[in-house]
Amino acid sequence: MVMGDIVTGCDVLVIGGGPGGYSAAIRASQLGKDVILAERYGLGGACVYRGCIPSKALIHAANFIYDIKNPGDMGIKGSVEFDYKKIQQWKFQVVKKLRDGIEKLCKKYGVQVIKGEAYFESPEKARITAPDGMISKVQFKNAIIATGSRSRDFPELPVDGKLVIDSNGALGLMKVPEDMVIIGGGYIGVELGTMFAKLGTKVNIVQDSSRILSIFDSELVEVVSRQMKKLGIEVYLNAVFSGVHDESNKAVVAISDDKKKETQLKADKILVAVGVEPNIENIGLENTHVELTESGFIKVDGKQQTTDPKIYAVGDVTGPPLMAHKALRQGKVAAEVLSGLPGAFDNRAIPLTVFSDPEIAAVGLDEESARKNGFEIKTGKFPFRALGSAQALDKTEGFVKVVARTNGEILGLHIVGSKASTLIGEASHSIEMAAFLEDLAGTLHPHPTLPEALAEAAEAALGKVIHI
Amino acid sequence: MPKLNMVQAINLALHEEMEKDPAVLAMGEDIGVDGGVFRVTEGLLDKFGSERVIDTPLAESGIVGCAIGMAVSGLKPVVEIQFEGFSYMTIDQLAAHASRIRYRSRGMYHCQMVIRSPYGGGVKALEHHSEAVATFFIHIPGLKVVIPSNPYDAKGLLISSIRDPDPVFFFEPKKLYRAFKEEVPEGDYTVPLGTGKKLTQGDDVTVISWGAMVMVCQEAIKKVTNIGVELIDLRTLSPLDEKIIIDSVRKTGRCVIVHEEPRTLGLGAEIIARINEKAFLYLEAPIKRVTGYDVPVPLPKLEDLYLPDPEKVARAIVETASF
Amino acid sequence: MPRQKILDMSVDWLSILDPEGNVDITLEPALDTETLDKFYRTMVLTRLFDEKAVKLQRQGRMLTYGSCLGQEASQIGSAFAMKPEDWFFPAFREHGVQIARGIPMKLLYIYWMGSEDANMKIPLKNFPVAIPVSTQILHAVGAAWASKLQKQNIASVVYFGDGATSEGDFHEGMNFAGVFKTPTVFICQNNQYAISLPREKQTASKTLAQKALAYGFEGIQVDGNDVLAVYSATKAALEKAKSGGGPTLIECFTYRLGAHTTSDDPSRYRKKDEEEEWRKKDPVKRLRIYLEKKGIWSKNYEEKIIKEASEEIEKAVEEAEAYNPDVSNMFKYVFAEMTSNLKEQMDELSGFMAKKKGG
Amino acid sequence: MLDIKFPDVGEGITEGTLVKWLVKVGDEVKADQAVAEIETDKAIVEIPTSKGGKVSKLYGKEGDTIKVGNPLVSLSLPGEETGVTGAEAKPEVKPEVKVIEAPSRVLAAPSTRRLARELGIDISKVTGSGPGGRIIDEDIKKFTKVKTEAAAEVLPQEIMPEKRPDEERIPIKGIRKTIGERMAKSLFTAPHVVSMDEADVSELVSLREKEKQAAQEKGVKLTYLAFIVKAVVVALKQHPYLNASLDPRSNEIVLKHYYNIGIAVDTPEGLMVPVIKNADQKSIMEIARETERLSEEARTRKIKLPDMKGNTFTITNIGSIGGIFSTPIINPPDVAILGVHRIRDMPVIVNGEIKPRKILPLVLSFDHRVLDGAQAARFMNNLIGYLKDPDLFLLDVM
Repeated sequence: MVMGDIVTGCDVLVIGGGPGGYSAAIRASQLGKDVILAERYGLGGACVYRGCIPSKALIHAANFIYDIKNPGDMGIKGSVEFDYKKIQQWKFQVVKKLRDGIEKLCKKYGVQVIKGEAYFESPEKARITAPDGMISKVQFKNAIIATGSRSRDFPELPVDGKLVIDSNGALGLMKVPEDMVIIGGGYIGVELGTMFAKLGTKVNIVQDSSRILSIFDSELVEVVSRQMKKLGIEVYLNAVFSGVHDESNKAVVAISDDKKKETQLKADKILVAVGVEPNIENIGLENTHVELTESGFIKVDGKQQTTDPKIYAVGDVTGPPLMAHKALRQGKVAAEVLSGLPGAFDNRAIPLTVFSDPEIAAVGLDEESARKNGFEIKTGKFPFRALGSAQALDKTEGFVKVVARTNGEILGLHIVGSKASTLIGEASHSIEMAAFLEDLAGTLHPHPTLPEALAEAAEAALGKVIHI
Repeated sequence: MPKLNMVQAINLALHEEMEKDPAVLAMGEDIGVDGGVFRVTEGLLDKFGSERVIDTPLAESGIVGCAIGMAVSGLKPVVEIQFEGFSYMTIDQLAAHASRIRYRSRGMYHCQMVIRSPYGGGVKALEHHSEAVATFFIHIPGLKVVIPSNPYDAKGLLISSIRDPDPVFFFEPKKLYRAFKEEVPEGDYTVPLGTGKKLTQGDDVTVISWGAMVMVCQEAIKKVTNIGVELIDLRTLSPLDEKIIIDSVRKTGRCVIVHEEPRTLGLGAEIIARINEKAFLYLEAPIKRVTGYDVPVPLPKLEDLYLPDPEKVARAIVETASF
Repeated sequence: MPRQKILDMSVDWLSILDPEGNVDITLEPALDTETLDKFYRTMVLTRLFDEKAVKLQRQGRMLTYGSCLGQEASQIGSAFAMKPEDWFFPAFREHGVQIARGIPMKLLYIYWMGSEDANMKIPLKNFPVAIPVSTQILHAVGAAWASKLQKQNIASVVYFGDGATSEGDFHEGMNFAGVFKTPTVFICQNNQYAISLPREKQTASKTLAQKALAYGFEGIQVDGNDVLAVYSATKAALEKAKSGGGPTLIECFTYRLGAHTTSDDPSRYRKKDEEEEWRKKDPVKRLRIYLEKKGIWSKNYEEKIIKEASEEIEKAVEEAEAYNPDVSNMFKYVFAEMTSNLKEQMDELSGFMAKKKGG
Repeated sequence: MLDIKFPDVGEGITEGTLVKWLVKVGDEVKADQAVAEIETDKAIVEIPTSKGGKVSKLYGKEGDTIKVGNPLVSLSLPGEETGVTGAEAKPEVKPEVKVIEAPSRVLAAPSTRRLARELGIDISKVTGSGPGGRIIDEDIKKFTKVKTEAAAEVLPQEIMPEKRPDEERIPIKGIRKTIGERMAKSLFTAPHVVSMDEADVSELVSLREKEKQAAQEKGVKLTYLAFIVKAVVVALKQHPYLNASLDPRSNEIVLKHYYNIGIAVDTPEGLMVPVIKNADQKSIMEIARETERLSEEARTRKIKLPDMKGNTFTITNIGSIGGIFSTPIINPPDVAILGVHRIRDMPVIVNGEIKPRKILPLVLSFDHRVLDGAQAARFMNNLIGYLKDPDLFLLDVM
């Protein structure tokens, strides 16, 4: 007449189906483990639904439109119109294909996916509550927490999904807003601000500190700031939100800068992009021995183990840098370690990218932090305008900058310019392989292509560059 | 080869056997449209239709009684009784008729049928949903009683039970329904009835158990160091595999029996009797039983204290070994 | 004399308060404001008690639980027709009757959180919950029969579902009640489902009520979501029973809005629009409209009831969760005198627990 | 609730005396604050608490000896007094908290780092030979060899004579290694005492001559050893302390009511000791057959591990090769071992006259922690009595 609670046994319970989660689940299953993956919403997590993929798709569309409208003086005249709803549908198709792809992979490798919210009842047992309320109990030998992160709320401007939206909301808009105020000058604010500006929106960015994209080398950000001005984006630095009221059919945002100067900004939409916080609430951590770092992320060691010997944690929930590629790698490491293999997340370098215009990409230490770490360094800088291919592609803004120790060991590579996000791959590989300036300079890059700039920058640092 | 849990293994056995033999049919409460309250009969209705997968009215005696009529007319019904707590209503038809039709008709008629039922405690359920009633049925001559402790045996034993010409009560330990997965081959294989299985080798203490308690014993053995434990899973409670018990006890001279059924007249008592008859001189310690108590299974707040657990079994093994 | 018809019987349908709250004044029972307020307050309390139990289960603070959502009228209507001294035999879903009969909610929560100790303090004439389907029917007939033999002016009322009418015990109980004209009222809450089996697959009979005719007494089918109809029918049946008129079968035609239990998934066997149809016939909503017309119900009346009910429920849950059963209860209530074998096993267990705690 | 234990302070220290409590019940302590002073045989050590919290209990008083691993202080963790609402109180689980180390910067490619992990080497200790100190695979492999030699260097120079051409070096491994270890452990833990005697086995010799042929037909090589095993077992039944072992953990002498006799067998790899289980229930023929089988299996390395376990008393027959007496080392967990030597013709005075008699030298090594000389001697006299006229103990065996 009634079932009672039947406990399902498994080797590994993975909580969260984002990049960290699904890579851990599939890898563990490949290594012969009986894996259950619990995901609240959809496989692929924030990355596939409201992060990397949808934003890059829309940014690509916006760039495409902008480039046609501004062909430069190459003798090409273009005019373009677009149906933003159809672009959104195309974007959703991209998202759907990727999610279905991950679902097929899970099925192929025998990962049992349960839709629902997981909650630790003890260090060996968890409860998964499905959307319709049905509860299933899971007993596990190991668990991997991959619950990721969510956008941090801005107390003065609670997200209501109509006027005040977060990045997820912004990516889902069906109509390009006329006026948009963005609170927060981080990579989300800059990327989405640039995108909407290219689609015709009047964008104002409000940053409470003295610089936007503060984690990057200021020289890089300089180039992007110049281009943003050209796109008509107003950036208010050391500015703080002080209020909003309605006026006719638009909202008016009041901000004040450090000199108490008040400014009024019109806005159909206010995008709040003030950072992210880890999803560590109501998953029952208090019933386990998992401890957090001071900044509230889950404490893990190089093998992704938490302070609870049975439980691992991967991805954004373990702290910055909050990058999908870090999560993917950590997922595999966790799966290998708990299967007894000698995995470890010991990467020397994690590349960071901003899909602004032009793009920024960086890996390793910049000048400032290299010096702070006590290294004597030498640097080399090579501007794209001195590169044949850049000229041929009519994309000459930006430069490559290399930071190396005096003995030539490369500490950091920083790029701002066209396709920077693609060039950083080689830079990351160099640092990972502990390459020296000679190695990079000595590598033949096909001519004429943008990666040549990397070798040129290395030669500049060695004092033997010829093209500048 | 796929890894299956016990629910999936039994489901596979039903699908394959019904595919192979059109005379086999499944009947019981909520087994068709709902696929069974534990989803054990999932997918049968779509594949074999409502003539061979029958959602019956709510009447245990009625179901078993009709199944007897079907069995003697050449069909091979596999009846599901939703919970062992409701099996008492089947005792009249099983004890008075199904188990002795071959005997009464001197072989003219026989009753080839299987009664399946989820069994035993440990799932924090309501009254009548965590009982262990095997003794009632072991006592019925002419009725076989079978209980698997893992998915592989579950499939093999169920197929043997369905093909066995005499009635078989097939208990499924619900605590193990999804507890773990193991390799379960597709296609035809059987585990013979009436044979126990030695899970571990050891010369110091023989531990005899079945159903959900096998896992408890395996946990207990981990807690016990430097004692060679020989764990036997009976798999079939009636007819009893005497040989495997006697051989082992003759070797070790010490024996612990673990079952969740109440202590008095549990199968443990019968096993001790047989050992006394056939291996008395080999005994070096009194045989110890770790069982449910002689009380109705309490509701969940006290259920865990009622059931044998690894700690109780480990203590019993150590006491017997150092007698 | 050729073939001729020798038996011609019929079954009535009774409905007084329709889903929109309009009442048939010819059948409207004369109930004072205080009684109607008691009806409504208890039905709301039952629904909130029930919803709280399901919520507790979803948080892992309650074991598997069978909701009585949608059956408040057939339970409270019949309960208030009974006298305290009448026998009440529940199945396992009659939380509304238990609350109406004054059983403290704390005890109900203690039972459904997994301890039989709750039954120690439940007032007499309220038999403990019976899980095996239909078995309690025979007990009710026996109790009524005893009261008849002892010349007591009390009746017994037994509750069961449509599924129970297929069990042997139902037919044997009805037959005994008919033969010995026992003062028994059989309340069949036909909520259309026995887990996944719809009522039309449970029996070929057009109604369940007509089964009483086969055993020589009256059966009536009542709109189970109409508290007035259920009350009237039960009251009449009890009066007949206590005046020697014998048993009656009342089929309350209602609907199990929730799942069979918290481990059941109704979407596997019934459509959402069927549930929507029955939600329109909600027993609490129609009584509210009726009370509003009579000027009893108002917005803050509703808020007051809900506030009081919620507080009472929170207190009951708190006390229930604090309750820890005594291990010896497992052994004390098997026999009147504890046997030596049981004493031995109790000592064995407490010895084991002491050693385990000592580590 | 968290117990702070007396941590393992190293150098094999197992206990210490509690000199002074540095906190009292109710004190609020921060993580790593010292809570007690304990004197071990190395030094007076201050023991810190690993976690902050309120001291709720002190285990033991000043002057008590406290074993490593036992609880010293129990703390109630912050936020715990307020008690946790919700159904079950937080389950009282001993937290095994792991320390988290920060990743270090190392000049090596991912594949090299993985190789280091596979070989269990801390890569940060390896010096790279690549450009600018970059670590390459060879550095890792070389590091493993260096590590073992480095350990060797620790020995002072003069013990390690330089290698001489006329010396052949055979590494100690396999069975040789285990025998060495077992013998060293046994000798250095059990105070060995040896008592020697001789038995006149003339009767036994003639009995064996008579039975030898009959046994041969049954395919059994009837050795004296089989008779001796039987005699020993019968003697052991009267002297249980020789058929026992000492349980160091519980400090108890364990008398064994079963008789598994180990037989020392010389094999190419070295000494091995197969065990004849329940020798008291076996006939002399069975003992002979089993001894032969086990010795053969031992020599050909086919013997199964269980057949080398469970001995309660051991007999070593090395003497048959040579030597009059020896001092055999006890085969753990036994407490005694009987050395049997070659039977020789010796002149013996039998009621005043010199007679040629067959004399069997016997040596008993025993663990003086369990046995005294007197008990050993009484056992030897019994045994010698049986060997002197076999029908005495054969009767017992029928």
